[in-house]
Amino acid sequence: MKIVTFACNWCSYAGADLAGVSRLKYPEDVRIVRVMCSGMVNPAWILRAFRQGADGVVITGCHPGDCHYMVGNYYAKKRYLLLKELMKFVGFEDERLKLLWASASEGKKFAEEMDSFKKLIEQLGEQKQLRWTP
Amino acid sequence: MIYEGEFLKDAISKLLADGYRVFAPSRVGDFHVFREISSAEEADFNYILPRNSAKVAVFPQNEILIEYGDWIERVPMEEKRIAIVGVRACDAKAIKLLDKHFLEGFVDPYYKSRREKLLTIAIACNNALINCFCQSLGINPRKPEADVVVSEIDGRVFVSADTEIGKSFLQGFNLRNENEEELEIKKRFESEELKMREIRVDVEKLKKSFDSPYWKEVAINCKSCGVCTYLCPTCFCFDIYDEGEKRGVRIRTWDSCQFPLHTLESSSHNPRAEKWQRLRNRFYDKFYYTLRKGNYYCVGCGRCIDFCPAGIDIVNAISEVR
Amino acid sequence: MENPYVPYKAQITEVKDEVKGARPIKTFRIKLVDRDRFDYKSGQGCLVSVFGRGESWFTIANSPTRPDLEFSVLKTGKVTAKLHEMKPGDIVGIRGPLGRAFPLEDWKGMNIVTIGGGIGQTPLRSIYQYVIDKEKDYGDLMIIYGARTSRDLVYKDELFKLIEDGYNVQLSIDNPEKDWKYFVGFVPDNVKRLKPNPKDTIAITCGPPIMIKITLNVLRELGFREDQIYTTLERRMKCGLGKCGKCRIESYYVCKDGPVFNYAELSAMLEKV
Amino acid sequence: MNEIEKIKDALKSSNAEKIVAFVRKESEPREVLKVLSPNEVDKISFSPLSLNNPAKLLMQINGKVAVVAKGCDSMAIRQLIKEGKLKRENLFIVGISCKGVVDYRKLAKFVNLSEVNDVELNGNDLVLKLKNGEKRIPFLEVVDENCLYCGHPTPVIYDVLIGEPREGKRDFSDIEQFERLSREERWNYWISQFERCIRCHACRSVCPLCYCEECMVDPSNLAVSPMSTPEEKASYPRILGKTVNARDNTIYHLLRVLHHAGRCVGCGECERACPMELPLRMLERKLEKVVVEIFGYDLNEDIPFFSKLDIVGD
Repeated sequence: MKIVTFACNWCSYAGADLAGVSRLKYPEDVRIVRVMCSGMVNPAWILRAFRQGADGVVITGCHPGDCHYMVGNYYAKKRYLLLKELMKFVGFEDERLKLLWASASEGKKFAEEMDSFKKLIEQLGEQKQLRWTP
Repeated sequence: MIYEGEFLKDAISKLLADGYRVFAPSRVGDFHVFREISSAEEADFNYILPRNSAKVAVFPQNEILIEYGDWIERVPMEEKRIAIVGVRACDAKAIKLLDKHFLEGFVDPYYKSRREKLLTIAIACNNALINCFCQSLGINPRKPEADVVVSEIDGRVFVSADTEIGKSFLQGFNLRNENEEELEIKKRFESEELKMREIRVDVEKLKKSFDSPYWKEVAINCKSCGVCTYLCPTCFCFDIYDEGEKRGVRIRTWDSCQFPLHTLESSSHNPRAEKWQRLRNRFYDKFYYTLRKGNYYCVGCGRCIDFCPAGIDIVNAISEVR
Repeated sequence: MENPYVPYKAQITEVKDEVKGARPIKTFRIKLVDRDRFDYKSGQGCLVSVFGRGESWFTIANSPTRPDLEFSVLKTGKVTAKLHEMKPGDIVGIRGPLGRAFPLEDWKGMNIVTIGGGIGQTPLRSIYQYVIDKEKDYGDLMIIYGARTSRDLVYKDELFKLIEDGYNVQLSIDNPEKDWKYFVGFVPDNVKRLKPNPKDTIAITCGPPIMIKITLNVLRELGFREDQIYTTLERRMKCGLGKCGKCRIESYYVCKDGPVFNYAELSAMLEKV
Repeated sequence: MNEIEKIKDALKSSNAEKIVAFVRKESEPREVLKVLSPNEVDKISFSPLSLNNPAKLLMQINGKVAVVAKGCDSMAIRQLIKEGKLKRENLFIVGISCKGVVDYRKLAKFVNLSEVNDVELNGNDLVLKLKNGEKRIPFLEVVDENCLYCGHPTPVIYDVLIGEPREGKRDFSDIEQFERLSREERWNYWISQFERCIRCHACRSVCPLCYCEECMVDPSNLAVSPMSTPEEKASYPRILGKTVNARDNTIYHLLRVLHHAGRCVGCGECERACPMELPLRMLERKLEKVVVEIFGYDLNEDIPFFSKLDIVGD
């Protein structure tokens, strides 16, 4: 399983860090890409991740109202919803895309959510719909 | 010779049984596309011109040149024989022109591996489409240049073969010789011209009008998309790039001279940065530059006119050059 | 039949920093691994491939009379950035030699003037090395070369050595610098000042497009005929075999029918370059 | 005075330096957009074959332009004004209350196009003036499917309006019907459509809203300048290559459509341009449905969809 997580520098990355420091285990399949803000996560990257063989993609960001750049996570949510709806429409397994608000202090929540997301992805199995093969 | 029955369908069944990869027009919605088929039922010959050209069989839109890891691991080559069934005179001529490009000078081994095992079965045209203009380019739509030629005249199926590979393929079929009346019918059929558009190419005028503002006028509505080049049976430009950082494949894909990225250099210099330059390049490429190879690189299929979203018309543009 | 799309395996044996800074240039010495070096002529190029990044065209920077292959690479994009990270021992792919060379055989007995600017010195280096190695066959050699600043000059050490050895090397930089003993100004101005004699002389120029353009005018004022002036063109290239159509100018493919053109050929084209 | 004369009169009164309007092609019954000078105004034509959207052409022209715009065209012009790509004061818009346009490909099934001299809408019928005689076809049989869902048949922005204003509608019934299919059916449907795509990028190139110099789906960066650093060029993200297969094509179309959220004006140029006849408007309409139903945004609002921060969906 490969789960790509885009984590915002200010909240979620720190949250993931906290989970690590507190020795809370979260699945090692989760690969974190640190971004400055969830608002900069381009839907193209998400599709690219699926194309390159990711089984699940998580966008994590600060809770609404807490964004370091004021409104970045609102943009993130808009893009997420649009992409998710479109994916659903073309019949892609849209459960593989998840948006998670996690603050710097929510290491536990981060670990738990990742755990349950991984379980969900395992149920769905390998992502084959968009994976690129020559 | 005359065949009793549906020659094309029977030919496909035989080709598939002989282990050929068969490309034939197949129906999608309201139109036809050339694609690889796995049974004779998938093919449908109730068409005049498929949307895409038959070049997909010899020059696929993407193909792997090299598979690599740390170093080259495999160089795939086409091993099966290929057959194109139901090609029209224009597309058949286009394959001859592509041969010139890919097999003269450096020989393109990927193209060659498909081409040398290729069998083409063509159909003579009974009708022309609104934007057909092959006759004015010296192509006889009723006498295609192919290995096997099929003409359906008044319910009779005439089959003939001009090449060795075509003749040996026909040996597997039950054909009878034409009687004198039928020979006469066929002769008349082949000499009759179809009613279609005409293009007037004046090479001297083209040479003089290269810097004319005319081209800007023609291109004003051009969208710089790739419809004309991707549907064109003689366009051969391609791009090569690597997919996969540590392990992957070097791929060749079609490219279009209408895309601004086609010629963009890393230094940001772009020799054809403006769309009118690119469109002019395409027109001159078809009717002027390629003359040095001895041919116009246009076969008059009219696809670029039919499907240009901006309504740019190569026949008008070339005929009315000033 | 050999597949011209499949590169030879080659190894980098030496990397030399020519220019540092934001637009660095490095010279790579490359040796083929499984076979001897192929024959090539000055002016020809190779496609250097780095699997995973792609291929780029480079003109061979040394003369066929010298050992191995040398390429000078300006860091500009995906392939060159990766090449700049590479060290001696690393493996690259080489396809070549490709393209039309300078007709050096036809120039026997003639005087040679090379006029270069910036990284454009690369093909000219191959020529002057060749002419130096076969001194008896050629007349006088004049090397005119300039860059923006003294730090941007490539093959500095070699050129200074040539000056010491008494060759006619004329260097220039665009703006005055401390300790600069040579000409200050643009390359075409240097040509104007030096006034090479057009009689039995071949001028080869290579550099940024604007420099080539002005130099051509200067040379023609000095009395050079169009067929006495040679240049090399640069285009985006992919296949190097005259197939992919990217480097096409009219019916010429720069990779196959070029990169060397004489000015008479260029001015006969409709599309001005 | 008939419609075409009214259009000509309006254009003459505009004092514009250039006119963007339709001109009939000679060899086939098709109308193409042309840029004309004011004294060429008599060349123009307008009929149910005036399909294309002139908004993209307007962006290329400097100075005062008069343009003939249908409902959807005016939507595109308004959107481009909203996005700072066009200036209202440079435009003279002859708005036409549109009854729908013909689908050229559907028409070709009814009649040999080379026989057609002229077309005209008469009541519910399309009247074809043939070389010999006349032919009537129910307009509904040849109308562009996109027009059946038209939300803005009357121009939303104009200087002169020609024709009676018409009501638009908001109808997502086809989308809802498609949504009721199972996931597998939906996926199979779209894959069978996308595998046909040849990635000629016509859908992107004709879209009046796809005006970016640099496009996400291109494998390298068009917007390089001599000042771009080597690192910048080397690290340009390549989302998609040029490979054409059903999956890559899916990504391409999703990506393309996503950029039109809350912007798509519904002119249907993408679908019209597609040589492989992909149902591209369906994706755009789905997105419109999301924008309307989940975000409660209305295309007529002055604030662009993405700038509106008080709406974030559920």
